[in-house]
Amino acid sequence: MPETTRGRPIPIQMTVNGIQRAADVEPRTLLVHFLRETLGLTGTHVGCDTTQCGACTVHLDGRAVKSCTILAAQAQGGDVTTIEGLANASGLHPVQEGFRQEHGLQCGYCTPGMIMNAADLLQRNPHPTEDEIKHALQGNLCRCTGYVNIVKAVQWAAAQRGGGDVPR
Amino acid sequence: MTQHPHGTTGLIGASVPRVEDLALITGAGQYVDDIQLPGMLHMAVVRSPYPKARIRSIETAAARAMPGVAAVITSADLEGKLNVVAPPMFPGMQAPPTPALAAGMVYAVGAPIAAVVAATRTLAQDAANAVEVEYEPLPATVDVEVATAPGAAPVRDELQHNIVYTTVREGGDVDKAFGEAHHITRLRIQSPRQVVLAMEPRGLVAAPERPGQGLRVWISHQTPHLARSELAAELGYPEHLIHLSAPDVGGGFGSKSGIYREDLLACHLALKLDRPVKWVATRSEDFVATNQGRDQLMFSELALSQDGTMLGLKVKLLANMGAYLHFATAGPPQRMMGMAPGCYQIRNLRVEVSGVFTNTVSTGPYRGAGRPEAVLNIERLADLAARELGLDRIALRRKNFIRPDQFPYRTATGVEYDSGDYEKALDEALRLSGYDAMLRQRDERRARGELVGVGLCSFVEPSGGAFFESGSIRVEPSGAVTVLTGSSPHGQGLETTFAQVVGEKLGVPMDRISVRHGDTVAIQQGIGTFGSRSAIMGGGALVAAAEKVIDKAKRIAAHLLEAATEDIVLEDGAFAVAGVPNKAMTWAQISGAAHRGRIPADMEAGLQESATYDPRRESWGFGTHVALVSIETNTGELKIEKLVLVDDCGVLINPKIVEGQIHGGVAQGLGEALREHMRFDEDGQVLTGSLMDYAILRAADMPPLIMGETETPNPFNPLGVKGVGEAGANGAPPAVANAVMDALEPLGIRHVDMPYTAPKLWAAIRAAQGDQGA
Amino acid sequence: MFPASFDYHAPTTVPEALRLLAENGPDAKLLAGGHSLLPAMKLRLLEPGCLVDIGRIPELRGIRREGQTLVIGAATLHADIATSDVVRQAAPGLATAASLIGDVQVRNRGTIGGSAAHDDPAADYPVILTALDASFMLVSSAGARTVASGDFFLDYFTTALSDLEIITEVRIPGAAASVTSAYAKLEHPASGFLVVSAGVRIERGADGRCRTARIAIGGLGGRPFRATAVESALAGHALTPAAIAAAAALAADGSDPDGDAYAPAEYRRHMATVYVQRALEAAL
Amino acid sequence: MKLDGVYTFHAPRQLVWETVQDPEALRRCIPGLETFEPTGQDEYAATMKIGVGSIKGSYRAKIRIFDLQEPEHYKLSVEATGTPGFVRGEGSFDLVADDAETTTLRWEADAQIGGAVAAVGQRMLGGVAKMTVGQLWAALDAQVKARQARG
Repeated sequence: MPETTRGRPIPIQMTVNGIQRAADVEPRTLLVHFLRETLGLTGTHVGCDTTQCGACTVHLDGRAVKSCTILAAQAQGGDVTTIEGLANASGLHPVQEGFRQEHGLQCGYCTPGMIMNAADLLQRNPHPTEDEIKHALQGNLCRCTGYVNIVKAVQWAAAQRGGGDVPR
Repeated sequence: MTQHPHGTTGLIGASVPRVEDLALITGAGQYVDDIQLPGMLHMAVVRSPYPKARIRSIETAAARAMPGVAAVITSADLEGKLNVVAPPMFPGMQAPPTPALAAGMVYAVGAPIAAVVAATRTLAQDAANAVEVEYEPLPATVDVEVATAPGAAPVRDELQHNIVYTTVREGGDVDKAFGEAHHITRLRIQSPRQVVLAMEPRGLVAAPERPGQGLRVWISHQTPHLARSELAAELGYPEHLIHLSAPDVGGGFGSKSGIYREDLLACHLALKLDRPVKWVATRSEDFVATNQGRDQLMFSELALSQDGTMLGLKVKLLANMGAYLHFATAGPPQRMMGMAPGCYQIRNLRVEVSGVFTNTVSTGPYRGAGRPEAVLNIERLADLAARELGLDRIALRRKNFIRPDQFPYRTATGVEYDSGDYEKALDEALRLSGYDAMLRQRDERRARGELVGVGLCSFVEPSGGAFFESGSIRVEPSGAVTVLTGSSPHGQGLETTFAQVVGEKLGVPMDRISVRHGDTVAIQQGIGTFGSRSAIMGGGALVAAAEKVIDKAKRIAAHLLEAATEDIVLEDGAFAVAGVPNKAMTWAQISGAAHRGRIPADMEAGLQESATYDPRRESWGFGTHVALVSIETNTGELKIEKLVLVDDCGVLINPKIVEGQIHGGVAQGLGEALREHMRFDEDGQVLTGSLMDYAILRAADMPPLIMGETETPNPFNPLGVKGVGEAGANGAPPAVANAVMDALEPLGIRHVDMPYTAPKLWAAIRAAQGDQGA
Repeated sequence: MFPASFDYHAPTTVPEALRLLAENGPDAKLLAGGHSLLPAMKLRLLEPGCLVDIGRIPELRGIRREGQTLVIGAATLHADIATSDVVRQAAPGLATAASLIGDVQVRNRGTIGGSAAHDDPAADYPVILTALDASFMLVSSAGARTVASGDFFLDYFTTALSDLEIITEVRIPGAAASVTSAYAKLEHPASGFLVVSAGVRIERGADGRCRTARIAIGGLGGRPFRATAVESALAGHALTPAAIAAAAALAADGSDPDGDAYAPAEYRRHMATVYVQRALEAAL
Repeated sequence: MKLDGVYTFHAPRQLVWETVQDPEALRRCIPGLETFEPTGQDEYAATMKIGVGSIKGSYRAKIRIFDLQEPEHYKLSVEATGTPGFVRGEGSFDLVADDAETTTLRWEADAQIGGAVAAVGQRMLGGVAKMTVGQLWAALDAQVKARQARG
């Protein structure tokens, strides 16, 4: 492949928060930048460059992933949920509400990633123990809260679920 | 029972959920990087990988030729302009200006050498990578003792020596005290350098307004008004033509104060190109481009009598400031001047503080900003003194505590502590921790060969006091209230806390109050948020503004009710003639009148009052933290089994928010105690330059916290509050340090500096076992 | 941070992927989950001109048993390995290792083949797969070959995989009731990578004694270190706590680790003994 | 980062000396070398891929040989710069003739590594450096043997 055409844009399409989105992007475009810059969904944040902090966590095909370490092209045809798509018409997701009730956030920068990861946890494990919550949050760094109230926020959300279904 | 001199709404003291949260939990926050403007360019910075080098050449042609590149600038384009200038805080301070782009020489890893602006972030980074710089690396100076040794090579060419400044303060008769001492406890202690690591890296967007109408700046910052003043001076641009605001700010912890080189570059390029320019640090950049914290080397001597009375204290402190001074770089070590004696009556004091240049990343205020170092120093000394004299460490502390009846207490060097009851906090911490039982368990476990330790730390936490703060309250015609504060929160929840304060004072429900901040046009002159100051200072200003608004409202009510102003009372959010509650007037009615001319003839229209607050003294919060730790002999792994925190920050406005501040401070403090350490090798190369090597605590690392409080209202503050944002970072690390040293005492280990990583403790244990002939 | 420019292809079959590799030459790299490759590319440690994304090839995913062999598709996610009942039963040490990689989000993207091919000296799979005597099915246009883990992991970031090959499967022998395995890891507090780790595989005889032991240690060099001294000490012996402790004490014998700023060589050597013991205890 | 080591060649010292001083042999030995041009007396400009296995970056390098004391001592410096950072080092090499057919090379080097490589690669820089040096000696040994074979 001649150097001059290297990296030419390719078409991608995916479902983001329930809406079909399509665009031509450079292959090197990371999913987080596609979401933030192409789609204007700036609730997903970038906090590091070594796949450590988790501020960029979104759901891709039902799993929590770090969107800074995925090419937009790899999400081709996928189903993405970002923090903007977590609440629905009937209100906040229980994890969002838990963060508010338990003072689970301060500056709010890590919060969308935390919430997305915690929501993923409760999907897999509706009644996690405190240790399971802490372990599940290992890939999300917070510098403000000391995690104490984040854990409580997840517990709050788990408690709302009662039966273990996924109430919205 | 504590008297709360407040209103009747019950808002003060209530853990109401934060009004900030809804936007932030739904992804609707607006941080700097979320700002997109038409025609916006992106800046990338070429940085030195060398701690010290001569720049032989910079080749920018390839970068300039790349598609989408709007400009590439080097120091040659700046003609000596565009320097960060640290204020000369102390007489004789050496403060050479920091050029925005290195001119000929670089003195620290990360020093900017060229700035590139291009149509996208990607193109800017590609172009920055295409700039070729040829260096002549030179030997770097990393260590403060090396830098201050006679004949040391200057860290920067223009320096005569490597001392930024030296200040000395002495009180009493130190030589006499040491001459008469029964025992002198000596300690050399290093506080590890820490990376501030706000989750949102630094960044800004600079956009020219319409021609001649100025510069618009959105910047992730703690002190917008100060930022504008400094920016104006360093850009050479009229202050009144800069409209600067801090949008949502993703944490600061001291690092987002002052102006940095990239800020000047982005503004300069925006003006030069007449296009908006955005720069947001990558995490890697943030590791070398943002002030770091701590890194103070302390040499102390504590003179004691046989019974443990602290007679005198000498502290010599070398603070590593890095190669380049920013706005507040010089400040933190000065905390030792006021805090060296901690909670104790020590009548003979000598403190010498030197700031030292090295070829490392700049330091500056970081959560605590000199307080944690001072607390660590005196609290390690107290434990060592007790150990060396064979005294109980609690008894030794009690014996020397400043007593409640001595407040306001003036230290030997003339600093005034306003109020406190240190024994009360100590007693509460001992009670909550089950201290005696804990000691018994420790001894039992020790007898089984375990390494177990109990440690504590009693500390003072001065806050507020520096600069003033402003507040403004505007009652809108509808009776809704707009509050403008000069404080500039970035996670502290001040929109909530201040709404509680104003709501309480005015008797207005919180949902009728909005708190605005962080904008140099919308907000009257103010200072910002740092040093645990906002509840004290911003809160104080708002109380004063509320009083003015209430006074005016009373005069309007008196006018409308045809009564005497003195007879008007504000009750349950309505104004009435005392004893005639059925004819009460609401805020809406009063404000409607104020805005529609139904006011006394000699009165100005409107219902808006501003105030500033400057107590001209600091508030001295305090507390005691107790830690129980165990160390696995075979691996050196440290476990904090229990951490008890008793903090006294006076009246609590929102206990849940206060608790959150303590949690956060503790997490950062434990980071310092357990693992956070920004390291450079002997050549000055960064050893921990990313989150791959620099470890902060994760969720599973937090030990169980047992929280307690005592409440000693601040007699000098209208809300009775003291600062609390730094308490956890001040008290927890020395408590853990003392506990670790207690655990290692059976091995004969006297002192190990933080952080207590497993390999470090394992090596210490190994060495001690070797010494003991194991 | 962004990678340098590259071309991107997403084949849906192995032959198509092999053709793309051959067409694009040494400048092409395989992309699976991308959790080793993309971080390195973002930092510009790597600037391949072409990525061949094998994440859309269904046959590369999945976990199955072929008799006493556990077969794992190369593009199978860490998370799926960690939670697979088949893996937990057949090779519990592998499930443990997978569950200790990175964090939830990383495990939801990273793949066993990608991690093995990257061969980071601080990654978990090389250690446990060496202990399990796993082998790799490597396919190229010239055909397929099977390489044992001992011949696959060669040195820092260096494997037997050629530029024109794809790992299709990881095959783990001996999924029998008499065989058990375990993995124990000392994590770096920042990166989550291993400082030292130990993977053990124990095959017991009918008498309950250890028939054979295979022990690999991570963190002692550029490739997993086979603790042959421990293996010999255990073979043929009853697995009493005392025997395990005595054998584990030999873990670092013959190793020559490099220290780093966090963990000096001596510490690594000692931790090798500690973590081998822990892994052995966990296996029993 | 300080490194040192010893390598034994089964060849006479003079032959080892001639090999290490031969630009062509050097070109064949330095791992990852792509271009190698003399720029002056004992000075060379090179482009090279530095790294190991799958992690390699492109660097522009200057190589200089100096302090020559035939046949027993020389120094070599490398300054390599690339997008991922820089590698800069200086090595000192002493050749000792153990006997007529055996030569011991004692070396010590001081290397500085900076930039992204150093920022994320601390955990393995030491090991990788050792591995690279090992590759260098192995290649040099082959060159020595080739020269020996040529007579």
